[in-house]
Amino acid sequence: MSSAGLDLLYSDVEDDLRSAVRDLLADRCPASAVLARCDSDTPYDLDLWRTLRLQLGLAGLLVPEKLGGQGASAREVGVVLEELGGAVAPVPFLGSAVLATSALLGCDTGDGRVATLLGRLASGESTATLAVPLSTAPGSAFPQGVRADARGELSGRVSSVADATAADLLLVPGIGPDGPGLYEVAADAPGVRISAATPLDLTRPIADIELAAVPAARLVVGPTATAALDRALLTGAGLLASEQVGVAQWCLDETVNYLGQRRQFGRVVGSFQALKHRLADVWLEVVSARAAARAAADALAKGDPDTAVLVAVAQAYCAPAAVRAAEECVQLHGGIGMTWEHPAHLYLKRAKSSEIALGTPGRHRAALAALVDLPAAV
Amino acid sequence: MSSAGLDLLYSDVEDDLRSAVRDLLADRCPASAVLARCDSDTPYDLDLWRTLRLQLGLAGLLVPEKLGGQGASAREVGVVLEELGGAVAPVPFLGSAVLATSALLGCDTGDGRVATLLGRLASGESTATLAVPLSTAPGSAFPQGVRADARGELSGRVSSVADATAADLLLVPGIGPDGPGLYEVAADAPGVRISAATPLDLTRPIADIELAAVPAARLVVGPTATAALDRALLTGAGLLASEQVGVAQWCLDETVNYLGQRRQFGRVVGSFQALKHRLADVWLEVVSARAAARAAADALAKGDPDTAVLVAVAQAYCAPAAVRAAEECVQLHGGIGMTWEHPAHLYLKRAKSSEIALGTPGRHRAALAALVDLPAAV
Amino acid sequence: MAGKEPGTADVLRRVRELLDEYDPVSTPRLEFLRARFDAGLAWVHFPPGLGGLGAPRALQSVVDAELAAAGAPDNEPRRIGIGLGMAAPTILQYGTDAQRKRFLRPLWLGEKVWCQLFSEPGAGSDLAGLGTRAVRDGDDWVVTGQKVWTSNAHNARWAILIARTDPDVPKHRGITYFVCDMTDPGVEVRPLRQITGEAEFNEVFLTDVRIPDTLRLGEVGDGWRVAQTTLMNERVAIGGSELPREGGMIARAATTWRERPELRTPELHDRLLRLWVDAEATRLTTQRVRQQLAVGAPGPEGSGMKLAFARLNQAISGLELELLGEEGLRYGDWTNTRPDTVDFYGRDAGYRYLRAKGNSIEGGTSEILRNIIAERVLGLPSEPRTDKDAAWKDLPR
Amino acid sequence: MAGKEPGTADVLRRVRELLDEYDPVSTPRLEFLRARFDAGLAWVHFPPGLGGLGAPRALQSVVDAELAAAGAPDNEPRRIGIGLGMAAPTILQYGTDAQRKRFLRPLWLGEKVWCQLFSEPGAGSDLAGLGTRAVRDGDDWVVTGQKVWTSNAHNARWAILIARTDPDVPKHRGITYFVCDMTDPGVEVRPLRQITGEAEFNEVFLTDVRIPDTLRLGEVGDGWRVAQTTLMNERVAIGGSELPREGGMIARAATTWRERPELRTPELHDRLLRLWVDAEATRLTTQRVRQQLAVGAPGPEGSGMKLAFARLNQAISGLELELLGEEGLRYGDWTNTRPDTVDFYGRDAGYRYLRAKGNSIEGGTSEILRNIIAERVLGLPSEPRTDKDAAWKDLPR
Repeated sequence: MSSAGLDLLYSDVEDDLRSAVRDLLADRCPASAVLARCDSDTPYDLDLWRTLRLQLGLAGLLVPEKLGGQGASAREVGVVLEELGGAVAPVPFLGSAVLATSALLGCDTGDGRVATLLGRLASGESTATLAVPLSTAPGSAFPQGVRADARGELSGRVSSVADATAADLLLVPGIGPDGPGLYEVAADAPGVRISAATPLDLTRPIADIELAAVPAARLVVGPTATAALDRALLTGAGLLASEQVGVAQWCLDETVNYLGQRRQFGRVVGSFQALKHRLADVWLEVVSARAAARAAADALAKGDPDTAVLVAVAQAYCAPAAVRAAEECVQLHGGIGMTWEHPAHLYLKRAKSSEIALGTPGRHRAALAALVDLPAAV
Repeated sequence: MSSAGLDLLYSDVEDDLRSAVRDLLADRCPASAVLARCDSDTPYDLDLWRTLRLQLGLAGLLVPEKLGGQGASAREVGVVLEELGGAVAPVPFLGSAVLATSALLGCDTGDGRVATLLGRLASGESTATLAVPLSTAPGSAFPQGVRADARGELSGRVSSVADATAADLLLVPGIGPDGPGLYEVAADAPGVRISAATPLDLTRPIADIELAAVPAARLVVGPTATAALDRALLTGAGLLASEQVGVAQWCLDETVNYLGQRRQFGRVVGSFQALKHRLADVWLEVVSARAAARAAADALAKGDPDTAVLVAVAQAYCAPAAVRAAEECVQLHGGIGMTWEHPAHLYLKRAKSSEIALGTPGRHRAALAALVDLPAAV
Repeated sequence: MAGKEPGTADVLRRVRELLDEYDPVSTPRLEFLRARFDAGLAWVHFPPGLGGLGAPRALQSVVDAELAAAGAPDNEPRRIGIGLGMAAPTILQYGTDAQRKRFLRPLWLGEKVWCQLFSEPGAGSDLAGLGTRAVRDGDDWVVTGQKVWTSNAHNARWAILIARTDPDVPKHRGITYFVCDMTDPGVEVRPLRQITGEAEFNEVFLTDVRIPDTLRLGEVGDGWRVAQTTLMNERVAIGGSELPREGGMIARAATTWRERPELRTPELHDRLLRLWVDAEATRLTTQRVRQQLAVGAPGPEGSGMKLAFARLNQAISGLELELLGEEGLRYGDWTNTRPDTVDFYGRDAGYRYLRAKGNSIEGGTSEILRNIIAERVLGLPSEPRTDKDAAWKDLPR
Repeated sequence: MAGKEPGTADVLRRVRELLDEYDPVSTPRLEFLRARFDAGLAWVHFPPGLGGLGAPRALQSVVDAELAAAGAPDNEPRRIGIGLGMAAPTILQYGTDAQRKRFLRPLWLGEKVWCQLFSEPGAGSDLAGLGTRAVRDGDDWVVTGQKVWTSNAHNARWAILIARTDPDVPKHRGITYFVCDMTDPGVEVRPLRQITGEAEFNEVFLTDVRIPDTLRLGEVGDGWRVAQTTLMNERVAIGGSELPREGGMIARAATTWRERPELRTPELHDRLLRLWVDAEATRLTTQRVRQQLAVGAPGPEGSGMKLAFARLNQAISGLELELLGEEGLRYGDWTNTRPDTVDFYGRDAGYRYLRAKGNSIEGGTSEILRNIIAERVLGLPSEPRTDKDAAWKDLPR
């Protein structure tokens, strides 16, 4: 319970990883490029995603080396997400390298098909997503929207799936004759229809998936399927906190920079005490969010029995911290923060959307109530 | 529902009443005197209470003229409470002139005994209190702690009753053979034991009442008794909002005054922007609290069908507004606000205690949920 | 009526006469509006001859209600809000007789749309620091500079404009107030896309725009004072609208709550109730302000209402997205359109959330409003200022 | 050991040697503590001969844990916190060899209690504006003035004191730092009753107190810099204590919640959970700060911890009173007592609520801490200052 054994710092290797990702993003993913892409037909930066996958090998961080991955852990993934969040980089990392990969890792990795899929994801050959609404919280009931018939063909609908339009491979939770299962579906299989939805968060596309008697391979069934899905959602929620830290830190830094330059009333605006105090409060939240996100990542990495608590704390704390940082960023930029041409709005949309993703703060607090024995009123 | 017919202003008569009370309190009830009394054996200022009762006739504001009162309304009582709150005046006005009086007014005022009691309260001859814990919210279940036997003798215990040690007359809700009833009990009747408790709010004493086979007269029984009690609690809660406005306004004014004089860093402290912005926010809450309290008082005065909603809004809004104003008062006074010799703590204790009195803000919000059709999650 | 302010009875009589003479339903819209203006029922507190009767301002709502009940057309006040709310009171207070005669009637009728050229990229909260220059040239002024956040510039015939006419004096003293013809060839209007995806506002580039001195409002160098009238009216307009209970931003959240029981959670319940209480308290405060105005005893509370509504709108729309859950991940439409009016309630929750962010910036930021409350209402001292006495041209920028 | 910093193994060996030589249970308390001090195990990061080993500071917790596990007596750190936390590091850094030898050992042993004479009624947040005067007279300084908020003044043998030795220079430059003998006849200590009813602090009146120049700490006029060491250590001490999960103020609220189901409501549930999350996030942040310190890479996060704990303590204790309902209307005891230590958790909720109000004032107000974070951590510019260069005597007061 005391989490005294947690390592909340960044290792040297993690610092190096951060630098590599940051340098790449600074070069390839400036705010202007991200903004321009929002108005285009290609919301994802697939070139960047290719570099991250093939050159830096980031898609396989969670995959054991013997299956072709990096054999790293949630700690390293958290560092990458901090940087991707700080750049609101439009790549399907969360859907593929976190959610789908974690779901597969929850299956029997000795199974040849599972191992093959993990190998394809780790090598960067494939991009996958987990076909659940992005708003699904860990601990939710197994989704009932997709049914598998006796021949294993899937039919049904899943809405608001993150990163589906970038995926060639869908991992679909479905209810079959033997109960809940996780199914492998090729995105281009007959009967699959993936329609892009209009997302609040312009830099994380979502889509609705319709399945009409789609041939699918069942990867796992029964309680293991339920556990694999929940593990994926828990991992996703815990690591999303790191992304939120990246978003919040960018918002704070950008605001401090702007207020250090903008002059009004013959003074640098950042010298006004009311604004300084608000930024000090944002700073304190970002600092605390970082500790909470680090704790969740380390617990996930170690398989700590305290993981569920630390993930719930991280989401309950980091999600609103990112929203607040982004809201203050827009407000303290004044008019310019309200314009489309300034990137602040991308971060606001990411922060607010991420607050809903993988469980709202309220959902995570409710989960915590059960975990730490603070029962609801009856 | 639109409350368009509410009068939220103060009439000239009400302004005159305010001036009279304010002048008296400025003269007779300075903070130094209130503070000195807190360490004494006489927590009430009974001389002041006598003047308010006998000279200004304030105990009878709610009582119709034909019963010997002023025939005024909750509007005027609200004005008096604003002033009493602004002075944290240690007088049993809330217990006697509001709670006990309202309970009697909910009985059959054509009944000779009820009329006599109201006359005694209105004339200032008697001081009464309603024997319920001060924390009781409107809409609570009828209290079960006191039982009446077949002969009408009361036995039981009621804790944390406001203004009981100043009262010669207790109005006791009790359960008799015919159901709930309101009983008249002389404070000095055999079997009555009133023990002063140590209150968080030094300026509003509370006491525990024990009754052992106490002879009592039943004033009302059955649903009318329940309704009379609830009316008293609703009236008390609605008017307590006015007292909270008085507390909050004092805290704001005192803080503005202090910060306008105190110098640190070669500047008047009130020129620091972070403090100015916080006080602007407090001001906005006080202003809004005043409108909410006025609405509740006017609705109570008119018997408006919307009264329950407006009372719940007033309590849910004004109670935290007063706490915040008092907390900011202590904080922005710095060290001096933490000392016993400065009166700020009296207001903090009153504000925090009043937040619990007659229903917490959360209780009033829950009541509102039912009144305005915003049902709880199931 | 001479010598005595008209009362409710006088005003109602006028309304009846107007309705008797002009059938509100069959009379062509503009003809009815002209007759209404000429009957002094446009804005009853304006002087006779300028659309008013010199009556108490509070009586306007009586007139509006009577005419609406009779089915009379209105002047589409939302479409011409800047003219009605800001230009008109300023022209009334500072305009010459000729200016009043020329501008007020077409403004009220909605024949000529107005916009406001105040804010600049470098002069937002510190509006008095503006850099748009107006140089005297014979009977004209030649104006060059850039303005921003101009609603309706693309529809407007006229603008109210403040520009710097003397850079050698302290900033508040070198500003002059003009009426600017938006059809002047030196005026270029470019849509300014905003956070919601649409372009509700514009940037306006002024290049050697010629404004005759007859279109100056108030004295040369007195523009800051004139602008205060405009700004005060703007904030009243933003913060002071009358709402029924559960009107405004809380309405949609409450409706969603009632209609979608599956979305409810205990924590959202209490948060919704808190905001419902805040909305009701703010509404009651607005009502109290109106009652004070109606009895001629305006309190300082009005200054706080814009601040309160901004906070409420932001908190409620943020909650609404959380309440909607999965639907909150989606947005209606990012297409870059050019709406003429803002409709908070007809669009999706994401739009409300984003648009409400502007409520604490437009028309005076919440930070500036807190300064104003602290200094003008609470009487707290202003901060040390270094920019008040130096010549504008010498200020650091 | 010479030339190389001792590591965990060295320190543990020392602990074993101490325990072998002095049975921790049967050795008289003071004798054991003296032996511990002399073994360099008092504060291992202090130099050899002064109770330390020149070891990394992080190893102290290893020593403390080992000795506690062996049942050894401690030096009652809560009772002598000001000496340990503030006086000792300052004496170590600025004291002469003679001063270190004289003061540190009895201080650590708890034989001599210390207090701190910094704040004044007119110099709280603006501590550098202090007015207590110290005038040189031969080998002595003669000190006159008033100090306030002095814990333990009535038990203290020694005080750390800052006083103005030169009013003709800017305020930060005319201050000198002294050790003051609290038994001097010119020292008068009066209890200062506070909001909780008790007198935890004192006012201290200094009238012609004679302090020999040998008790000066640091150079004449350099007292402000010396005091920074004291204050930095104070804030670390206040904000940096290690807590288990659900330690600190949240513990009592959570326990009450578990044990008293009849008090629970849905809205209090979510508020409690929010505060539980905040408490846990803050605890993790403190843990991260300690880990940074342990690897010799201190981050700026430490500055925020006192701010965070003040806010948490106030919010949690406020909630606790609401949760208790009727019981929250009552208070334990208003008797004016003089406690030697503060025990938040052993008393009633009303006490916690009131005492926690001081958390955002004592040891640097939350406002000052926000200034420090904004300026020193975020690098935002300071506000215009008029008091930095003027002579102290010319400042408005």
